Amino acid sequence: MSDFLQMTLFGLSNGAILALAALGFVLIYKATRVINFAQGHFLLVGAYAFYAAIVVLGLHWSLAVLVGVAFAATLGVLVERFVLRPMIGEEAIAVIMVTIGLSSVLGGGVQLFFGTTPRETPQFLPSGALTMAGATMPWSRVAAIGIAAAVLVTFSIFFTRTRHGIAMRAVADDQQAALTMGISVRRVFALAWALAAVTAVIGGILLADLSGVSAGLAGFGLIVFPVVILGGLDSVPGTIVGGIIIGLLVQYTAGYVGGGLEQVVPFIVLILILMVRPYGLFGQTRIERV
Amino acid sequence: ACGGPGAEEGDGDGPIPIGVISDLSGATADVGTPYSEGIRGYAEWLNEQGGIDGRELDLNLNDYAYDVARAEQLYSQYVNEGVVAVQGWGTGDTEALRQKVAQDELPFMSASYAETLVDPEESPYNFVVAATYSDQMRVALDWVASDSGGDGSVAVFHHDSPFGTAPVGDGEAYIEDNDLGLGYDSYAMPEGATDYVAQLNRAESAGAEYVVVQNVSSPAAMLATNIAQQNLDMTVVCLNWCADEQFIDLAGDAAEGHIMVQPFSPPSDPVEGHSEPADYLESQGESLEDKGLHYVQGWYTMHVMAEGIRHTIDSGQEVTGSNLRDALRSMDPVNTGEVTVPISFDADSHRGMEGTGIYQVDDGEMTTVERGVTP
Amino acid sequence: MITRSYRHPLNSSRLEPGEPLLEVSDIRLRFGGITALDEVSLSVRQGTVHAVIGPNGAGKSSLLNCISGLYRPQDGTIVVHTPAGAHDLTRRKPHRIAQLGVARSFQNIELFRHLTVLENLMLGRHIHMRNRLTRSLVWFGPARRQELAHRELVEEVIDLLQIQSVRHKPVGALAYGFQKRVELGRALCMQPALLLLDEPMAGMNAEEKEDMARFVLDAHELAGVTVVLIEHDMNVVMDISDRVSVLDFGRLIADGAPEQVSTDPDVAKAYLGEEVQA
Amino acid sequence: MTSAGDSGGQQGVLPTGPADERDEALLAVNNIEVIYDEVILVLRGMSLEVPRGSIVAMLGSNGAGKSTTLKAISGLLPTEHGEITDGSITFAGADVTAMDAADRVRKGMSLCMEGRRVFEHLTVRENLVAGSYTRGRISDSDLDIVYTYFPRLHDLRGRTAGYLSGGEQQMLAIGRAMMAEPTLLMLDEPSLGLAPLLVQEIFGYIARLNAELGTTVLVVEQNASRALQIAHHGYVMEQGRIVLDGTAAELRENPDVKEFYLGLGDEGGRKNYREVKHYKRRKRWL
Amino acid sequence: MAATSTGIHHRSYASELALRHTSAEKFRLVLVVLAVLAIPFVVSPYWLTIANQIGIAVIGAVGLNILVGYTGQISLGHGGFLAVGAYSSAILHVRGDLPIPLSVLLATLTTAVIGAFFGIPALRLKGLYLAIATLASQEIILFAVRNWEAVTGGRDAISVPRMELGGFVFRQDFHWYWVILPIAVLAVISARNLFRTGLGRSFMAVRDHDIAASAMGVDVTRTKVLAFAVSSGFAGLAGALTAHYTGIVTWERFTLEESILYLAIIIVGGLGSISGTVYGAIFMITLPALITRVGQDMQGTLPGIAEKLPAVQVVVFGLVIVLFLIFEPRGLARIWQRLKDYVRFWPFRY
Ligand SMILES: Nc1ncnc2c1ncn2[C@@H]1O[C@H](COP(=O)(O)OP(=O)(O)OP(=O)(O)O)[C@@H](O)[C@H]1O
Ligand SMILES: Nc1ncnc2c1ncn2[C@@H]1O[C@H](COP(=O)(O)OP(=O)(O)OP(=O)(O)O)[C@@H](O)[C@H]1O
Ligand SMILES: [Mg+2]
Ligand SMILES: [Mg+2]
Repeated sequence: MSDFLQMTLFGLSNGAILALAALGFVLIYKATRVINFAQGHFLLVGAYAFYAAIVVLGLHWSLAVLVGVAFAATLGVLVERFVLRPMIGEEAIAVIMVTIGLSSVLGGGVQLFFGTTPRETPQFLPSGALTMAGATMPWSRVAAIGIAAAVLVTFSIFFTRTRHGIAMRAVADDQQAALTMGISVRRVFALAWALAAVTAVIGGILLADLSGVSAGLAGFGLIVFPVVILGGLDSVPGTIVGGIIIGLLVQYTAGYVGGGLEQVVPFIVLILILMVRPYGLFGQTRIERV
Repeated sequence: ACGGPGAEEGDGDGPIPIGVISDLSGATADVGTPYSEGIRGYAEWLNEQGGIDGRELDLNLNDYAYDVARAEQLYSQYVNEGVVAVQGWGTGDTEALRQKVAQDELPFMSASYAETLVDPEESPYNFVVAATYSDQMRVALDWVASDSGGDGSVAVFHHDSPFGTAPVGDGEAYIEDNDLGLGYDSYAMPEGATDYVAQLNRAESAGAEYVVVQNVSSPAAMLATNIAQQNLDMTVVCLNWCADEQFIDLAGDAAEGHIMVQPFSPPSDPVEGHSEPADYLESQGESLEDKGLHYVQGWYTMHVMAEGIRHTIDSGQEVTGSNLRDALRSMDPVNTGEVTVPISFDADSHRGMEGTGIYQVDDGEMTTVERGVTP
Repeated sequence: MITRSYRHPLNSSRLEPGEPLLEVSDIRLRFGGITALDEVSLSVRQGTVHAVIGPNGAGKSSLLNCISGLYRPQDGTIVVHTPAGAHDLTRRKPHRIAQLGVARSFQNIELFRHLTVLENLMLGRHIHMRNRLTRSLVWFGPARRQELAHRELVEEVIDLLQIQSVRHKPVGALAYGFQKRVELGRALCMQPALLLLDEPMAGMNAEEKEDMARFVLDAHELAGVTVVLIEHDMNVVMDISDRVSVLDFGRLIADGAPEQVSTDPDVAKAYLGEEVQA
Repeated sequence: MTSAGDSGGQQGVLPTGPADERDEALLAVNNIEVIYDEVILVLRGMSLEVPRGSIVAMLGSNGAGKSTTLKAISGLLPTEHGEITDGSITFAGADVTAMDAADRVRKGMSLCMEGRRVFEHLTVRENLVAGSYTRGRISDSDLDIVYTYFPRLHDLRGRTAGYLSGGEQQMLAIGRAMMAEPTLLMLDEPSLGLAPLLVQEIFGYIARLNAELGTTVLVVEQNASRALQIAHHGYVMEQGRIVLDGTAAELRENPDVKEFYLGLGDEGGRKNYREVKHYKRRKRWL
Repeated sequence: MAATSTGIHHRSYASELALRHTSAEKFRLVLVVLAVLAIPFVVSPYWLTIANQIGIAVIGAVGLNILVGYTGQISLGHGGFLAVGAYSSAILHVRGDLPIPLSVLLATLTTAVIGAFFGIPALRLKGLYLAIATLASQEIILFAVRNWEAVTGGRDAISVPRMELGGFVFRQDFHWYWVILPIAVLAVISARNLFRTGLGRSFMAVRDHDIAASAMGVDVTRTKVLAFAVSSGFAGLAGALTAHYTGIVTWERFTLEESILYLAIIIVGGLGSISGTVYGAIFMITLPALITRVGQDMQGTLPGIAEKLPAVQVVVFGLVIVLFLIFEPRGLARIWQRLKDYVRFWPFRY
């Protein structure tokens, strides 16, 4: 029983971080209909920015978080301005390719500055562990759940309630028509990218706390795909549910079945669910009228 | 060799061309970089010393980003440039090039220590400079057997790849053949995981007290951290690619007390053989402590190759791939100043050594438990 | 009237004029809470131009979509008659319905945007072609012969619709009016037994409407194709249709000859308003 | 429908704005040349003036470049690989030729694009809110103006726009453009696909908007008889340039306009579609 | 686009259906053929390795373009299908003792069947949802390869003996060039053929508008599954050739990165363009090699840069792709087209 609880707790915390990482995809997709393959590298850059602020600049961790967030937001805006904007109106898949190129630039850039050696994590989340009913869970993971939940709820509200949220969705539907509404597609895009980069930094910082700062963080971007799709590409609540499902699924499979099956189980479940719900659990159906 | 047009053999008195395929930006760049720097450092140091019999080593060193197709391209380029030997890196590229190097008669050393490479029947031009993964596993199991008093249980946590699984089967066979009486299970470590708690739980339920890790440092460190956080009573035994300073740095306190099986002695345990790389690095304004043991590993791998070349020249032969192979097989064991046990090859076996060191993490340092242990 | 002769029959229905070709009985179609079609029944006879009119959102397009299998009505049957017998369409896949000779155009122009006019029209020939992978890969031989053979009918349609000049242009880059014509052409290339046209003249000026009306009438008069036509321009409807059905909020509120329907007070109220009849 | 029905009486009646204000050109397009994809020349020296407070109708056959003109005016060409290579556009005295599309809306130009283009996944209400983007925060009562003109939209306000019928979407598109409270409202074929009753309503509404709020309107329309009924001034466009212009009344009497755009025969009566000839006189003003 | 068809007049439908029309085009074709035949005699074995890798990439990428560019089904699973081809052919040849031509053929067919199976989600899924589902098939295939030890040998590589036909052993890239080139040419031509027939058109119809296609009588289900089968058939062929050409089959070669490389090839080359696929393969395979080359040259002149070089190379690689796509998102095929138009219409601009 304590094993089960143990796995559940870890599954939940992994799910929270997965959801947070997935949020970046969703933000960008929602506004720009682009899947950002560089999202994992945003995570990487964010983690290194935070690391640099703490270790190289010697800042207090709270300041370092601010520096990291500011850096990411700037990066997001710059990327939008110089890489994505010229691609407005192009085929989605060409845009995807640009983000793949971008990931290469970001990854190489990080290596240029920090080399290839993994770095120790600057510990800032509470150390120690929460023990209950025979299960132990580090406080840092508990904190991760809290932070992820707060960020996700904020964004859910943003999209359904605010004018800017609606504008973002309008742009996603029809950029030209949005322009004729005076909605600056550029500004919306810049906002989406900046926000996505910021969530990536938060995700990167949390992740770095759990697994260290190394080039490997970028790989996280791929693990997140099943989560994004399972929840529905454009649904913020979907990322939460998707994250938790996948997080738990991986833990249980690893714990009860093993044999490396946990690597494919998310994908198998993903396909099965998609066959029943082609737009994920919460994704919006594409409207096809003739 | 089938060098094709424009190929010039490394004969005469000119520099001796050697191709190096390194991972400097790919999936294993964290350890690939210092290893590659060690190779380069040795060559530069040797050339400063006047080379081999007045002839310099001309390294052509390139990054292949852990991409097999790129390795093939580079290899083909090296063949074209008339190299006499190649230093490779990973399991994938070493496997992919095995036939080609045999056909082109180019001795090939790599950092892939799989047991399949030591048999000259199968891989006539591959030379394994360290104790194979399987030998390291055997040493680790011997250690576990004695540490536990013969009734311990081992969980092997391995990378999910040919590299990771290379010693798994041999380990199991070894326990049986030698009646070590150890429990034995294996667990794949999925790429990109943020914890191994579920796998550890399973291992714990199976009664494992020892975790042998065949993986690189970052995941191994995460595993150690998980063990510490979960207050599990398990000892980690790292083989080769996680038996290094990075593991200690990353895992911090969680690394304390764990065991490492590592054929190359780390800078923190100075031996005579460390002085050459250390002095050289100092002259470059760097230090061996910073570079770590994989630098040493690269350095002495290149050293073995250079010794082979020296032997070829000394015996009045032209420096060609096949002559170099013969030299490597026939020369005296290479002494590495106690960095490793002496390294030697012969026509029946390209297993450079069997002995390896055992270290324990103590106060953030690798401290020597024993050197030159053989299974 | 100048008559033209055709080497290829554009009409594939073998029924006698006046026989019922399509019978829609009591179909009901709901989307969530909305009832798009409510017990609609109508019958289209071979050799007629049958207009369907009604206010926006009345369910006209939905009716067409039910006939061509794109929507599946919850209740009711839709039957197409061929000399071989009657076929219920409600449980058939769209492509199987197309194989029965039911061709259509769409309200918002649904052409294959990146293909040329010619390719779009050749796609109209799809149901008459045999497509084998190996033959296609080899090209020389049967595949090539088949392409050439079908090209002849396509060229005839191109002539009919006077779109020779844009044959090789990607349709996405064509002006709206041409696209409408291509869409009609694509349906004609199917050698339809029943031609469903969803607002073929929307967005055209008087002159272009005349052309389009001419094309539809050509297909109808010269080739005898049965046409179901949705159109908002009452002048067109009055002039070219033999029978008119009026839908309002998913219900059939009138069905009869054009003159009869245009004077129906319900129709005037729901649809025509105080439309001035010049 | 009640309020729109009232507007029926306004048809053909000239709006009542002060004459001098109307004479000043709110929008002037001077000799612009537009090229798509760097090779396709679509507008070849197109000029046009829209006096403040007036309704201007633009007629032209398919492919003449009417939509392109409107896109050029509202700055949408860059999104379609198009560019203005020559000429200029001034709005309210300022040169806007190179201005960003979104900024033009802020300046008071609003385009209701051809083919409805509603935001499919947004609800009707959210579409309207998106339309009011340039006005900042708005409250629900600000939507009422649209609801009074199009009561049907009120009933549909919670529905996903993509599932509306064609006519409903068209109403929504116009209502949405209204929400920006534009000085110049450009409509690209607003009657496309609408039932007669609605066409009548919409034109009545345009006339009313112009009369009541003083909104200047530039309308591209195929339904020439309707358009010329409410417009003060008209342009006829062929192959990328203006070939004819004049007051609405003048155009209504022009024999070519009569034949090609109003569908009237030589005797002035309406031709029967069944009797149109295969090979007709095809006159072009080129 | 509009400009491309001007100026050529045809007397028969047959002549119009030919792939090359003008004498200039035919002349260019002759030049290309001569160049391709001359390559192995003039370039170094290094470039010949690259040429062979390009040849194989062309085959696989043509397959992917059939699926993505022509049928509109985004796939991230191409690497998996290459793996199926490579493993099937290797296993059939090594364990089943089949002659290589037969094992390659069977591998092609096997991959087609498996591809069709993994294409089933495409019947329900669209766009990026499908893309991720195909990513799932990639992961599932590789998982199966790694764990189905009885058949695939598990995580270890399968070593494939050198190809021998009628006593002749294919040792060098020079020999392989003459194997790969004709197959690649055949692959390209048959793909071009496919798209001038009704079957190919139905693929494109499904891409542009599947609803309209079904109303035209196109069986969308069958077409999508067939597109997956054809596409994976090409992938299987490419994979099988890789197996015999490199003499080693390991799953590590067919990871997601491989899928992405293939996507990059068709996007950079031009979606829905067969010739673009060829340009794309040349570009994407040569680019890293070129960058390495330039890096090597710089190593001499700027010694300080040596350690930074790998990172710089990665950055440059990404940057080239980004800049390229920003400059011409419709790919190399489009650039080539523009160049041709420019020459044809020179000195008139429009
Ligand atoms: N796929 C669909 N999903 C949900 N509702 C739909 C769908 N298709 C049509 N409807 C609804 O069904 C009703 C009838 O729509 P339909 O398109 O048939 O109208 P129509 O008579 O063709 O109108 P118009 O003249 O404007 O084209 C509308 O209320 C519409 O919103
Ligand atoms: N994005 C584009 N790329 C290339 N050519 C285009 C583009 N948009 C329009 N064209 C071409 O420009 C010409 C004018 O098109 P436009 O849409 O402005 O015509 P229009 O007068 O609005 O016609 P309609 O009455 O059919 O709407 C057409 O020949 C069309 O093919
Ligand atoms: Mg309709
Ligand atoms: Mg238009």
